[in-house]
Amino acid sequence: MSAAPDVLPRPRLALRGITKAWPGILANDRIDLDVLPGEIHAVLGENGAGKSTLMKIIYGIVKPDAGTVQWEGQPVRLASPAEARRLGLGMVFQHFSLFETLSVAENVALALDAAQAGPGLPARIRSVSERYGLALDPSRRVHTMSVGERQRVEIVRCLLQVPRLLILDEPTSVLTPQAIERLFDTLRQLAGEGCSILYISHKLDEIRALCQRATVLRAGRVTGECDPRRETTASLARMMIGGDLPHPRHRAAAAGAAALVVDSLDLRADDPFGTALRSISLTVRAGEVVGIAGVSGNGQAELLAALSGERRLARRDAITICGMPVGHLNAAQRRARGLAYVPEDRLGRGAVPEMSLTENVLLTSRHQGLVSHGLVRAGAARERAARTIASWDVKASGPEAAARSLSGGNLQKFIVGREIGQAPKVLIAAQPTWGVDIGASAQIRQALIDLRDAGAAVLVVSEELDELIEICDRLAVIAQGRLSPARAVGDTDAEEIGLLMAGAAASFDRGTAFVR
Amino acid sequence: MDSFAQLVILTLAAGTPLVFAALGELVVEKSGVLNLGVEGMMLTGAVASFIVTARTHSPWLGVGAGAVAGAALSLVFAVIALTLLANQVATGLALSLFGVGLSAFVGRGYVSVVIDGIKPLSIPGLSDAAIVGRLLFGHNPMVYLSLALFVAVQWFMQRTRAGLVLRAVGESPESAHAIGHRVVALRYAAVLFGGACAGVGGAYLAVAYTPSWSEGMTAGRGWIALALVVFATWKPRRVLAGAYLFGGLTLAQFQAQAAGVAIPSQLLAMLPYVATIVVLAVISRDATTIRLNAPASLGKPFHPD
Amino acid sequence: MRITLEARPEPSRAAMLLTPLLAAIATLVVGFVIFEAFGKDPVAALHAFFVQPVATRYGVGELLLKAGPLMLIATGLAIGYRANVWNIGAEGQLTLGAIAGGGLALAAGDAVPATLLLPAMIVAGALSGMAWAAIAAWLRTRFGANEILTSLMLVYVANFLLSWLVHGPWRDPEGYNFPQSKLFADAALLPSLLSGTRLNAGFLVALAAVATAWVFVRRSVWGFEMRVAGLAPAAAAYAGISSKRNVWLGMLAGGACAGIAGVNEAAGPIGQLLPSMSPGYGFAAIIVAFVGRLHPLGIAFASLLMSLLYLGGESAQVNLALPSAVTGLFQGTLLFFLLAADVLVNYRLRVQRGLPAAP
Amino acid sequence: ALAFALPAAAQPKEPLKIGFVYVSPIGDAGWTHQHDIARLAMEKNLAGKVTTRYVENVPEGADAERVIRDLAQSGCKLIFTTSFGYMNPTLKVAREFPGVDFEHATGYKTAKNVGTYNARFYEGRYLAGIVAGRMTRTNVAGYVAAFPIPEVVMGINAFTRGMRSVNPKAVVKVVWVNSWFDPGRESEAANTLVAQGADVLTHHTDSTAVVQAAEAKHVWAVAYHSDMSKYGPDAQITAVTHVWDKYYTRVAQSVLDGTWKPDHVWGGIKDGMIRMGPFGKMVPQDVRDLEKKAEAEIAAGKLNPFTGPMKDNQGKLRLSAGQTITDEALSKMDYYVEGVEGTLPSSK
Ligand SMILES: Nc1ncnc2c1ncn2[C@@H]1O[C@H](COP(=O)(O)OP(=O)(O)OP(=O)(O)O)[C@@H](O)[C@H]1O
Ligand SMILES: Nc1ncnc2c1ncn2[C@@H]1O[C@H](COP(=O)(O)OP(=O)(O)OP(=O)(O)O)[C@@H](O)[C@H]1O
Ligand SMILES: [Mg+2]
Ligand SMILES: [Mg+2]
Repeated sequence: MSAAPDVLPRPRLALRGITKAWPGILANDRIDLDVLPGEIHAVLGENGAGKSTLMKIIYGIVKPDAGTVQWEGQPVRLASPAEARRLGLGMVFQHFSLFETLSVAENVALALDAAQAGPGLPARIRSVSERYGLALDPSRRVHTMSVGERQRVEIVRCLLQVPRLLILDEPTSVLTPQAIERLFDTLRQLAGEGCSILYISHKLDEIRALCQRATVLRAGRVTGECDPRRETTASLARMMIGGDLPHPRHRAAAAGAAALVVDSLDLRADDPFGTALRSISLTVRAGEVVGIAGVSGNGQAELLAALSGERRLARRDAITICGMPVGHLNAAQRRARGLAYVPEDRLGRGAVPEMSLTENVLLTSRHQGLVSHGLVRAGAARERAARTIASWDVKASGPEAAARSLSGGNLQKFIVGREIGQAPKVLIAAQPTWGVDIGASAQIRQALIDLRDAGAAVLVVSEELDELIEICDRLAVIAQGRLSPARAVGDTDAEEIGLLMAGAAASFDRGTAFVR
Repeated sequence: MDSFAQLVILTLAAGTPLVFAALGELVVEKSGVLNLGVEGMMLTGAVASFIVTARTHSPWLGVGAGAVAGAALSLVFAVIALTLLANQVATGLALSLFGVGLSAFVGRGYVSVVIDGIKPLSIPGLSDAAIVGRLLFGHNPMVYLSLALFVAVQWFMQRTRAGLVLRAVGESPESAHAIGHRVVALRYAAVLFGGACAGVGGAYLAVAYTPSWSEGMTAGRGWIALALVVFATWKPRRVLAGAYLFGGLTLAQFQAQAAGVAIPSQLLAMLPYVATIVVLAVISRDATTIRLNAPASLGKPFHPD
Repeated sequence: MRITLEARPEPSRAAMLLTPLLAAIATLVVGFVIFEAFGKDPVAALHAFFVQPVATRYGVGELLLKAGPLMLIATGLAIGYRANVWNIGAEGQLTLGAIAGGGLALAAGDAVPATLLLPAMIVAGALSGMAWAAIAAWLRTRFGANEILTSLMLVYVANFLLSWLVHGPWRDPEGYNFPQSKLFADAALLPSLLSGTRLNAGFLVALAAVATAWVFVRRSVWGFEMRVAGLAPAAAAYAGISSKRNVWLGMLAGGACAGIAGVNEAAGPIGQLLPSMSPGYGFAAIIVAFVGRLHPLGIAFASLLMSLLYLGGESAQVNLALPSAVTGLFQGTLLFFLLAADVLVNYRLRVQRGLPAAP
Repeated sequence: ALAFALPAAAQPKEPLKIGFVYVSPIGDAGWTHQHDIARLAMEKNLAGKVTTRYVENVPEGADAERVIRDLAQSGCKLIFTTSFGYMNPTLKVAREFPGVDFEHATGYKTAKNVGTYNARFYEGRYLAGIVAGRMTRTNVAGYVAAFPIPEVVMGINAFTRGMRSVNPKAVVKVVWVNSWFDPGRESEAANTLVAQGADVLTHHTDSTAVVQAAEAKHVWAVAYHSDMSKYGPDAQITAVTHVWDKYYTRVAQSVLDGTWKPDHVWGGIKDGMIRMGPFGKMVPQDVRDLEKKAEAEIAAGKLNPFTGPMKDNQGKLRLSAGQTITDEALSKMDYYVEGVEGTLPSSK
């Protein structure tokens, strides 16, 4: 049921003049959009261009200020997601809409109609999740799951609804290459069955591989439409940002002394479903970038908590920073020893949503000259925030803007800038470009490389292999709580690492795990 | 053994107002709303049930009126806290203040009125037969009603879809809204239910336990009920246990006094409160259970965009 | 057409100042209706409620006298509340403060001069209020026991403790075995602040607490850290902010302030120990803290308002024979309006024309 | 009740403003309720000559002083402060308002313009004890009490002595509920006492719960404060009731006449400040006669409930034979007499 070129089929969904203003910002400005039956339609745009807002309007979560929605040619008023679902819409959210204390099955049931959520549901979850290679245990509680696993729940939840229009807002940011391939197969299959798909991603090559049509948004307006299969990544990027992408400069590493050393770290999981860390050893030297690849849920969260000091260790010398044992210290004390850390969730962890950017600078820099005699030096903090905003080109109304008023990409730039601004000896960055548009991603990657060149040790934990290969000097893979030996990036390839990530070679030899 | 049966019956009777009010509040809190106005709602329920019973001579009609009155008062809370997004702690406290005044005001003419209240069951051949008969059939009908409410709440929370949605809303109203559940409407329903339960708890005091009306007759039971919900870590079964523990210890210290134990009564009277703290400390060591049961959005206002 | 609430990008300062006025106007309107319904002249009633109590110097003194403990306690509680430390047991901490300060006064008798005794009493009150709060803090940090429950239960325990003391060991031997301690010696009484009134130096302590809290909350790094912990616990952990320390700070600040308030009551207007030292200041202060939006200055104003409501209630009984129940209703209504009007600080009303309806 | 005829002199005078300070809401059905009934009765008795106002629910603490002062300032020339805890505030305010007369209930300090008044409720307790002593079959009475203050303790002792005057085997069990008013707890305490064998209950608390509990448990009850027979028609054998109306009318009249003087009034049966409630229909005639006879003797001053020999329940002799207790000793009473079980928490 694909669109014949001569007879234009009636669009399944037609938006006309959709406008939505948030306080102080016009997120959608008279947007027109047609989605044909069986079409995979990409929506492109920088961070904050208004993509998610538009999707939420389609799904009935956000009410537009003006404009009309037509479904199968009929004007409809989508007052709530329940109504949208009745029409046959399904949505995978960019920011999860899961319930942490509930099980997978309960989470899925909540998004289905009462009739669909019968007693056979766990079995259906199991079969659907296996069919699409998104293995899930229906009885597991979500709070025990990693970000990647949670995203699987979101996707499976939608697939179970058998939708006629499926909206996916950045679904692949934490999937392995193999899983992405399988997801694409699924989506193509769904489209072949007549389901329309609206697909949002910042990964332009994915869009070129998957989508038949793309609508480009800039600052809330439609600025163009194209067939992405006929475009290059560069030309798509140009349409999005209205200019050319910078190319990362990458010099050969000149690694120095060991700056961050993890010595056979064993750690029981806090959680019954968490992953225990087993004799993890790792060295990051000054002047190099080491990457840790892996599907999330394999111990990354535990490792990051142990490294950052959010979880303190019994053994002092399990972790050393520049020769000083820090295992027993808390996060603030480790910062004082030269550690900086960019966490994977930026809103609520890396930044306090309700607080201003100035206050968010204080959050991690409060013991670096911004406090005297126990009192906060507000002026100095504001100045530092303003400097970060300026040098990173963060789009914000100023140092007093609340963190939550920034789009994801801009907040991430601010956090990375804040951490790098502390001139750390060791920087740990988790998923540094997750959900960040290509322009900002390039900027962040470049900054990490520049920091390395300035002599700092950088550890990047990510699930995006391309990113790791682009910026890292050495790479290790974490699977089931064990860390593989780190290898020079030139000695390996995406294929091999992808296999390791999928857990095919999960058991590493303890003896060789510590590689110099 | 007979005194044992007696003690059980008295303990259940003493715990019952707490069971009603705390189960209601549990449902409210599970939806993510903290209504501290329980004392005010109980008093309003008490006075309404008493007036209706005095007028109609039907205590069960009175209990119904207590439920309606408690729910009506909780509606005030719902409008201010859920629609107008006011701070829930302060609104609940103000509701208590208001409820105390309201009940005192409407009850002014009823202070020495006598009603025929709900009496304990007395089924010939059962309620007076041996110890088992008395334990099974010797309670006030409203005690059975409170147990039925417990079963219903337990079943609702664990077995029904609406209960699942309620728990989900309490956990993350944003997510529930995003997948199409009507958060505010559901919270309204929960608050009204909680108000009705508190009203019935008050009605139990006014038309069954000590059939009479006097100002402030709940004497702080609303606050104890609130504490019990926390004590129970939001589990209905523990609400029941907590209410009977509290009632039982109050009786136990009276027993000790009557038996002539030479400890100042003020120190004995601390017993239920101290014991509640100690038991809470012991069960709190299981942090996972608490994290899984405590509604994460408790007390936070939610506004759908 | 429908009216919706729309989040403001940032809280409106204008609305912050205007909403209390709005609430006051709404209350006046409702007051008119209520009093009219009771056959009272509304103007006279509102005058009795809001003007008469403060029409004299003495009245102003009473207003401040009653606002003092509310201000002091609410200021202490708000420090914890900002960090999600829910101390609702200030009433018990106040009682313990009164016990310690009063116990010291009774033990000292005439022997110690005021310059030594009064500061010692205040320190003792603060310490014992803190000790009582520390029980809840310890149970929370050691066992994870919810401080809402423990601090509330400790209120009852504290009251029984005081009751036992004044009925037993600390009873005035010349007092016909009534449950009262001896009257304190003059050295243990707070000096007057405003002649012709009962206002005493305790009010200065309350003001000092407000000022200190202002510095702590707005300027100090600990205040900042506590605010982070209240807004985003995960961010606090990320930044290495000790959640245990916040619990301790929050509970102890509330306990110290409540304990001092207890001493101020004992050494101020009461002048001895009674079975109950507070007409519920510890609980009323919770409302004050929130009506004051947890901000020290807001709390200062809210406590004056709350105090006025109490005085107005009495004045309405004395001058208009309005039963106390009616004044309770009226007080509740005003609080409802104040809280409801606050919505305009963070949201604005927006009139929306309807979208095309589905066929 | 119109024992005091209107005075002949009748030039229209501004009515006397009288203020009342109540410790609890009027609606509590106990102590305050009885005072308010008397206030209304006085208004009726002296119609046109007095107006009254009251403030209810005034805590015994810092607020009391202000309320009393407010009443004085608003023109009240006579102020009744009806709870013990108002003693010191009353005296303080009285010093500032020499032109206002104050009457403080149950206190022991007087001043130029402060009188005190109280009733010898223990006389009624003793009489009720006689009835209870004859009606009990288990020889155990249960006493639900609020706080261990002398007022309550002397009631317990008088009741016990009354019982044992007709039934030497009788004992009294006491449960303190540590609250003046909590119907639930009062009821629980009453039930506990029944479970421990009491078949007569009485109370010194403010609600009707104990009488209701007695009715439900089919045991006897002696009501306090007011006649509660409608709450326990089959339980109430008698009641000890507070009657303040004559006293209030008399005091108000003396202020009107300009003859008021501070006094330390402690009236009893003979002054009509206590009335024995109606007998329950189950009380046989001989018991009624016995009680009536004792009542007449008390009224005539021939019988004092605390006449020696009297031992406390630790065996210590408190009054030797023939000796009667002094008012001073009575108002400080802090021991249980023989026949009361347990130890008084605060006894020395
Ligand atoms: N609930 C909201 N309240 C206020 N402003 C909002 C809200 N949601 C989004 N915005 C703002 O609207 C603009 C568009 O946001 P939107 O989330 O639609 O962008 P996006 O294109 O999805 O960006 P990204 O690629 O980062 O996901 C941004 O400036 C954002 O800050
Ligand atoms: N029992 C106590 N009494 C008074 N203050 C205490 C007590 N325990 C801790 N504190 C205070 O609270 C703070 C606790 O902070 P912190 O969270 O760093 O403790 P901790 O070192 O993490 O505890 P632990 O060693 O158990 O992990 C300390 O600074 C201390 O001043
Ligand atoms: Mg988006
Ligand atoms: Mg994004």
